[in-house]
Amino acid sequence: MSTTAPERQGPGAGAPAAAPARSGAQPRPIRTSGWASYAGYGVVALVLALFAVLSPVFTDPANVASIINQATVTAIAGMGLAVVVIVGGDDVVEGGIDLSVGATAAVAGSVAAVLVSAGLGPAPAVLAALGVALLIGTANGVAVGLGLRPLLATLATMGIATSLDLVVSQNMKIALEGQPFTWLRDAGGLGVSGAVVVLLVVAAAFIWVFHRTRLGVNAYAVGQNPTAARVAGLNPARYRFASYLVSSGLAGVAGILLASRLSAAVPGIGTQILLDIILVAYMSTVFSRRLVITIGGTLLAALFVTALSNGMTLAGIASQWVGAVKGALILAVLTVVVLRSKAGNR
Amino acid sequence: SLKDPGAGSPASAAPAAAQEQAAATGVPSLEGKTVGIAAKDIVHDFSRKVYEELQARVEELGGTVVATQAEAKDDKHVADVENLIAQKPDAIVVILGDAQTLTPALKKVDEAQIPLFTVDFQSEYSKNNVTSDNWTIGSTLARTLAEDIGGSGKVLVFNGFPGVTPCRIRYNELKLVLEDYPQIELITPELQDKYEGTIEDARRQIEDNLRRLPAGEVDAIWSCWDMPQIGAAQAIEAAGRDDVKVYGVDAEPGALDLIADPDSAYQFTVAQQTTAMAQRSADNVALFLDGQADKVTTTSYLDPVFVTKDNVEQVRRDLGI
Amino acid sequence: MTSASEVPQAGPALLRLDGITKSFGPATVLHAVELDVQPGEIVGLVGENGAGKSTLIKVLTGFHTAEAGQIRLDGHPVQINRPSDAERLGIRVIHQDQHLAGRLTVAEQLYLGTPGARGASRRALEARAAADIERATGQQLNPRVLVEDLTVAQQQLIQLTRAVLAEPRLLVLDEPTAPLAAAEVQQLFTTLRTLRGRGVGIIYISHYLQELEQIATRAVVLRNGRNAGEVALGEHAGHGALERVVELMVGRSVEEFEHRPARTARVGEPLLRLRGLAVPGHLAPLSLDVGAGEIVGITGLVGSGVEVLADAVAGRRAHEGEALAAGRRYRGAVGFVARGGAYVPANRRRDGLLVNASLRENLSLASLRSISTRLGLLRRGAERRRAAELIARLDVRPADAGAIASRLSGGNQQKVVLGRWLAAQARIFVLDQPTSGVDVGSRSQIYQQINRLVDEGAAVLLVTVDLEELVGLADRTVVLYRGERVAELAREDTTVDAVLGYASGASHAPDATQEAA
Amino acid sequence: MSHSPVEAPVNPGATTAAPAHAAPTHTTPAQTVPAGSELRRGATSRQRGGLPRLDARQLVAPLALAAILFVFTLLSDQFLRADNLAAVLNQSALLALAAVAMTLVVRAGGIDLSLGVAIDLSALAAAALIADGYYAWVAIAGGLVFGAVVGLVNALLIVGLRIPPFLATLSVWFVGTSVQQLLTGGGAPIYLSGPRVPAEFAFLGGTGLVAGVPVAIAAALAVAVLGWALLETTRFGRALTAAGEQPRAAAIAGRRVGALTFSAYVIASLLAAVAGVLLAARTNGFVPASGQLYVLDAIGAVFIGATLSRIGRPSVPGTLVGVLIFALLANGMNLIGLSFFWQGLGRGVALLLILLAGVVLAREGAGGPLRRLLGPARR
Ligand SMILES: Nc1ncnc2c1ncn2[C@@H]1O[C@H](COP(=O)(O)OP(=O)(O)OP(=O)(O)O)[C@@H](O)[C@H]1O
Ligand SMILES: Nc1ncnc2c1ncn2[C@@H]1O[C@H](COP(=O)(O)OP(=O)(O)OP(=O)(O)O)[C@@H](O)[C@H]1O
Ligand SMILES: [Mg+2]
Ligand SMILES: [Mg+2]
Repeated sequence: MSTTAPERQGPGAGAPAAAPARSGAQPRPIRTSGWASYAGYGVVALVLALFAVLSPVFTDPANVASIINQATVTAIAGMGLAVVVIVGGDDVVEGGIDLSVGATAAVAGSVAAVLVSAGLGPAPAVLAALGVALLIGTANGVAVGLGLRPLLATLATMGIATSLDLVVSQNMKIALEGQPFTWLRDAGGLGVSGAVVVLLVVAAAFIWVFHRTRLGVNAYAVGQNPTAARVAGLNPARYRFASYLVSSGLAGVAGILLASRLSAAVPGIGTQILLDIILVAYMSTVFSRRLVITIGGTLLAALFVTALSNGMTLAGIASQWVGAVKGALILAVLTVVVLRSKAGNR
Repeated sequence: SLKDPGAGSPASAAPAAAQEQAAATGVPSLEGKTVGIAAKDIVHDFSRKVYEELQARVEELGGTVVATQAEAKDDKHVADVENLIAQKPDAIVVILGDAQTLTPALKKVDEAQIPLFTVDFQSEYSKNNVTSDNWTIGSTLARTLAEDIGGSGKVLVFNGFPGVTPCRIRYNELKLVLEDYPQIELITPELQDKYEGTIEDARRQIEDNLRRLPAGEVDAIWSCWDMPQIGAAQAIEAAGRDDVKVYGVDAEPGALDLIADPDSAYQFTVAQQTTAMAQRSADNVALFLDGQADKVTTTSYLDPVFVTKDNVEQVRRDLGI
Repeated sequence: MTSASEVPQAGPALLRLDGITKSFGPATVLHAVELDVQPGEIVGLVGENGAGKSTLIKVLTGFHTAEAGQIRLDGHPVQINRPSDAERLGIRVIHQDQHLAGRLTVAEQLYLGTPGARGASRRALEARAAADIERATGQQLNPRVLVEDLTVAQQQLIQLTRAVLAEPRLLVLDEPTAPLAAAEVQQLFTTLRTLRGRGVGIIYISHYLQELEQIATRAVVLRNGRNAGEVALGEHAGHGALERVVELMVGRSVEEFEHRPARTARVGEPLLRLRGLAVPGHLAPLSLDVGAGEIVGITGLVGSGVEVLADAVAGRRAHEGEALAAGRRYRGAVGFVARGGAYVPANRRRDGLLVNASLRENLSLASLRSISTRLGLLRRGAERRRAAELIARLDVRPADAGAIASRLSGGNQQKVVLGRWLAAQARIFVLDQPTSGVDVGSRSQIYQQINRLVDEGAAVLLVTVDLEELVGLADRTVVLYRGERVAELAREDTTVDAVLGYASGASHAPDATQEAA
Repeated sequence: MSHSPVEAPVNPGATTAAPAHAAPTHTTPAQTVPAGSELRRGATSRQRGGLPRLDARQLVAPLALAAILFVFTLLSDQFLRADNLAAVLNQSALLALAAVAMTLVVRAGGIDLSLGVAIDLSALAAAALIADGYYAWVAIAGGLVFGAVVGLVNALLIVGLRIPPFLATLSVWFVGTSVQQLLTGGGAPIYLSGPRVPAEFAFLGGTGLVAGVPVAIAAALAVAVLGWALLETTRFGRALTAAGEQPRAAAIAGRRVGALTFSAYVIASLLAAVAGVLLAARTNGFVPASGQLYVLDAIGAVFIGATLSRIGRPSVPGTLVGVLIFALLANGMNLIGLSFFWQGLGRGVALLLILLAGVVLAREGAGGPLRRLLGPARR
C-alpha cells in the first residue's frame, strides 16, 4: 500500500478531493426512504381503522378518553423501562432490562396506601412510596454496577419487591382514598383523569429529554456502545445507574396511579402488569425509523395495546380470543418491522 | 381404535341437564337488548360456569351479549367495565369483583344510567345481586371441619386471597366458629394459594409441610376454594398419611372426584347452584328492563349445597356436575 | 513534506512518559517504558502484536492507571486518572477499535459528549457536521446517515474529525490505516501534516512501516513491553532504516515474502469460477476464474466493490450471476463450504473467530464431520490430535488448544481461522484482508501457509487493500474501480504504482486482459 | 434481543468490547527467538503461563448449594433426610426438565418465554386425550406433539421471520394462553380421577418407579443426560453452540445456523412437553396456565449455572445446580415454616447474593474476558 514516497504516488494521491470513489457507496440517510419506514404506523392505523368500522363507539371522545385513561399505568412504567433499555442496550440477555418494574409499582402503591390509612398525609405518603421505589432502583443500579446482568439482577429484585409488597400489605387490599388520589382517578375535565395529566407531563418531559436534547443522544450512545460513550467522555456507569433510578421512580409513580385508579393497593398486582409494560417498551421500536426503543413510541404502543383490548371488547370479540388476537397482531407488526429493517439494511 | 376400552367412560356427564326450565315461563324477552357481562375471572369452575350460563340464558331470551373477563386482574376488571360503559348496553352484569377497587367504575355505570346487576358481589349500585350465602357457606365449612376432627387439633390454612370478598367472608366465618372451639388452632404461617399453577404449587407446599408437621401436628387443611385442596389431597395421598382431612368450596369436578374416592383425604366441599344463579341473574335483567323492577329483589340468595363423601354421588346427579 | 527540523526542538518536550509500568494481574505488560514527543512532531510507535502499544496509550489517556512512572506535559508532571483528564489536557486518541455508537447519525456521533454542540438545533448540527468533516478530512459524509451503515473507513472519518475539532495538543492514532485504502491513507496524512504544522504532537501506531517512513520523524520500538530502541525516519533516516525497525521489533530480521517464481505455468483446472457475478449497487458483473495452484488478487478503493465481493463469492450476500466451485454451482455459505470453499472474513472477531470458544472448538468448526462418528458423536481424541497438529503447523501461540480465542493476539487469531479451513481440507480460499492488524512475524507465517496451500493445489482469491501483500503474493491482480473491473495485471506487471493508478481511477486500461472463460 | 433484526454485531463483546478487554492477549514472552525454531516452541508451550482453568467464580454456585444444605440442616431436622431430599428431587423434576430445555435455547443464543405455554398445551392435550378415553400412549404422543407445535411456531417466527426471540416467544405466550382458553371452553380444568386414568398414565404420575426412582426424577435425569450429551458430545451441540454465540461466524464456517436454531426451539419445546405430560399425570389433570410457574425459575437456573463455566456458557450440569438451589431453598423455607410473605425475599436475596458473589469474584480473580461475559450491558 505504501512503500512509495509521496512523489511516487499515483496522481490520485496528490489530489485528495478526486480520489475517493464513493459515489456508489454512500449509504442512505436514516432509513427514511420508501413506505417501509412508516409500516409500523401503517399497521397500527389499519387496526384502529378496522375497530372504528366495527364499532361506532370506538371513536367516541368518551371512549378515546377512557383508552388514554387505561393506558396511563403501562405507559408511564413502560417509559421507565424504555429508559433502562435505551441506556443499557436492547439485547435482552446482556443489555438493559428491568423485570422489577411491576413489583416496584405494586410496592409503591401498597406503601402509599398503608401510610395513608395509617393517617399520614398524602404528600408524605407519596414521597415515602417513591422513596421505597427508588430504594429498589438503587439496589438494581448497584447490582448492575457491580457487573451483574440486568436480567438476573432485576429478576432477583423482582422477587424481593413482590415479597416486600406482601409484607407491607399483609396480603390485603388496602384502600387508597382521599383528595389527590380521587383527583388522579376521576377529575380533570373532558372525561380525562388526573392520571392522564400526570402522563402528559411525564411523557412530554421524557420525550423532550430523550429525543430533543444532548442528554438523550448521550443516553442512546451509552446503550449502543458503552465504550464509544466512554471514549467520548461520558460515564456509562453513571447513566446506567441513573436509568434504574428513573425506571423505579416511574414505576413508583405508575404504582400510585394504579392504586388511585383502583382506589386500593392490590397485593400481587405487580406480576400482572409486568408483561404489558415489557410489551409496550419493546414495541416502541415499531415507531422508530432507527429501530430503537423510544419514549414516544412507548407511549404510542401503550395506547395501541390498550386500544386493542378496548376495540376487541367493543367489537364483541369473545374474551378467549383477546390474547390470541393481541399476540397475532403484535407479531404482525413485528414482522413488518423486521422485514423493513432487512430491506433497509441490505 | 386409539381409545382404551379399559378406561372409564368420557368424563363429562350431560352438563346441566336438569335445568330449572320452570323459571323460563313468565320471563319477558330480551329481544333487541344488549347485555354487557364483566367477569372477574374464569379460572375456576364457579365463575366460568356462571359466565357461560349467563351468556347462554341472555341469548336464549333473545338478547345480545358483550362478554369480558378480567383474568383475575383487578385493573383489567375495571377497564372491562369502563369499556362496556362506552358501548352503552341496556344492562351490565358483573360477576364477582372487589367492592373496593370496582366501586368507582360501578359509580360510572350508575352515572351512565345503565342498570347494574351483580353475581356473588355486593354493591351499592347493584339493582340485584344473585349470590350464595357466603356466611352460611363459611360457617358450615368451619363447623363441619371442627366437628370432623373432634373439636380439637391443628388446621393448616390456605389464605392467599384475603382480599377476595367470598374468601374474606369464609375466612372470617372460620375464625368466628373456631372461637367456640378453643382446642382448635390455626397453624402459622398460613399458606399462599396462587392463581397460576395452583394445584401443582399447593401440592409441593403441602408435601413440604407434611414433613414439617408429622402426625398429630396437623389434622385438617382449609381453603376458601377447591383448587389448592386438590393438590393438597394429592400430596396427602402421596405421603401416605391418613390423619389429615381436606376441606374446600366450589365443588370443582376434580374435588368431587376426590371426595367420591373413599380413600381420599378430601372430605367436604360446597356446591353453588351456578346454573340457577346465572339464570336468575339473566331473568332479573329481563324483568327489570321490562319495567317489572318491583319483581327484582336487591339480593337473590340461592342455597348452597353441601357435599360430603356420603352425598356426593347424589349431588352430582342432582346438579349435573 | 515539512521538515521536522523546522519545529523548535528546544524547550521541554510536549509529552514525556517516564518509566511507565503496568500489569494486568500477574502479567506485567509494560516495563518502565519511555516515550517523548516534541510539539509538531510525529512519532511512530511500533511493535509486534501484544508489545504493549495500545496499553501504553491507554495509560496515557486514563483508561488504565500505571503502577509506576510519570507523565509530563511541557515538563510538568500531570495526573491522568480517567479519560476526561486526558481530554482536559488536550490529549486525543483515535483508538484501534472503532468506538462508535451504531444507531446514532453521523452528526450525533460527531458531537457526542462535546459541550459546544449543546442547544443547537438538529438541522444546524447536521449542516455544521458536514462542513466540519469536509474541513477536517477533505472528504464528504452525509451527516444524517446512521453510523452503523457506514464503512469502517467512513467511520474513521468521524473519529478523525472529532479529534481535529477538539484542537488537541497531542493526538494519538492507534493503527488508523488498517481499514483504509491507499488514497484514503494519503488523505489522512494530509490531515496529519496540517495538524503537525499547527504544532500538534502526534503519536502514530502502525504495522505499516512504509507509512511510518512517509509521515514520522522517528520510530519508537516496543518489544515485550520494553523499549527496544529508536530509529530515525523521514529526512534523517539512515540507510535501511525500516529493516532496522523490523529487527528491533522482532529481535531478528524477517523475510516476509519468499522469492518465488510465478506460478501461472502450473495453474491447474479452474476451481472457482465467477460468471457475471454482480451485486446491484456495488459491483458490476464480474467474470473470473481462479485455478488450482493460483492466487488471484483483487483490490480497489472503498466503494469499488471489493468490500462486497468476498461476501458474495462466499455465499454470504445475495448476488446476481453465478459462482461455481469445482465446476458446480453452489448456494449460500453452506453450499460454498460443502464444495470445498473456505472464507477468511475481514472482520475477524465478529465473523471469523468464535471469540469465547477454545482454540479446539474454533479449529473444528468447519470440519465437525471428520471428527465425529456416523451418529454425530464427536471423537474427542481425534479432535485433540488434529488441533495439536494444526497448532504446531501454524505455530499458534500459546500452543494450548484449550485456550480461549479472545485472549490470543490478532495474528494468532487469524492463524486459528486459517487453521479451521486447513482442517476442513478446503481447496478454494477466499481471503478477505487476511493480515489486517497482524504483526510482521505472524504475517509472514500466514503468507507461508498461503503459499504452501497454493503449492498443494488450492485456489486462492485474495481480496486485500494491502498492495505489498498483493505484489508479494498474487499471480494475477484484478483491480476494481467504482464496481467495475478496470484492469487485470499479470504477476510481472503488478506493481504498487500500477495498481494504485488503476484503483484510484488515474489510469485507464482497455479491458484487454479479460481472460477467456 | 440477542438476535437483532438488523445485522448488527450479535455476539457480546465481539466487536465493540471495552478497550480494556478488547486487546488481543499475547501470553508468549518468548518472541526474541527466530520463528519456527525448536527452542522457541519448547519455550512457549512451557511458559505460556496457562489460562486459569478454574477460578473462584466457578465455585460460587456449588458453594451456595453447600451453604443452603448446611444452613437448613441446622435449622430443620427434617431437611437432611433421605425422604425429604428425594421429595425435593421429585418436586424439582419438572423445573429441571424446563430448565434443561431453556439451557438449550440460551445456548442457541435465544431465550424462550413460551416454555410455559408448551408445558401447558402438552399437559392439556394429554389430559384431554386421557379424559376422552384414549390409550395412554396416544395421550403421551398427543401431548408431545402439542408441545412441539409451540416450538415449531417459535422457530418459524425466529428463524423464518427473524423476529427477536424475546418478542417472538412473548407473543407466543400471549397467543398460547388464549389457545388454552379456547380449547378448554374458557379455561375449564380437566380432572382425571381414579378409574378414568389408565395405569400407564398413573405410572407416570408418581405411582411408578424406574429402577427404584420415581418416574419424574428418572425422566428428568434421562433428559438431563441426553441434553448434556447432545450439547457437549455431539456435532450438533458443538455447531449449535457456535451458532448461538456467533451466528455469522458459524454461518461462514458452513454451519446451517437457521436449521440449528430452528431445531433448538423445537427440541426445547419437546422437552417442555415431556414436563407437561408428567405434569398432567402428576396433578391428574390440567389447569390452565400451570406452566408459567417454571419459566422465570428456569431462566434463573440457567444463568446461575452459567457461572460454573469459566466463559459463562450455560450448561446442563450448571443448570441442574441452579435448579437444586431453587428447589432446596423452597423446600427449606417451607420446612422451617417461613411465611410466604418472606419467602420471595429469601429467594431473591439468595439469588442476588449468589450472582453478585460470582461477579465480584470474577473481578478480583482472573480478569478481562470472564468479567466481560458476566458483565453488564455490553453487546
Ligand atoms: N517475496 C516478496 N515479494 C515482494 N516484496 C517482498 C517480498 N519479501 C519481502 N518483500 C518486501 O520487504 C519489505 C519487508 O517489510 P514488511 O512488509 O515485512 O514490513 P511492513 O511493510 O512494515 O509490514 P506491514 O505491511 O505488515 O506493516 C517490504 O517492503 C516487502 O514489500
Ligand atoms: N485488560 C487487559 N487485561 C489483561 N491483559 C491485557 C489487557 N489489555 C492488554 N493486555 C495484554 O497486554 C499486552 C499488550 O497489549 P496491547 O494491546 O498493548 O498490545 P499492542 O502492542 O497494542 O498489540 P496490537 O498490535 O495487536 O494492537 C498483551 O499481552 C495483552 O494481552
Ligand atoms: Mg494495539
Ligand atoms: Mg508491509
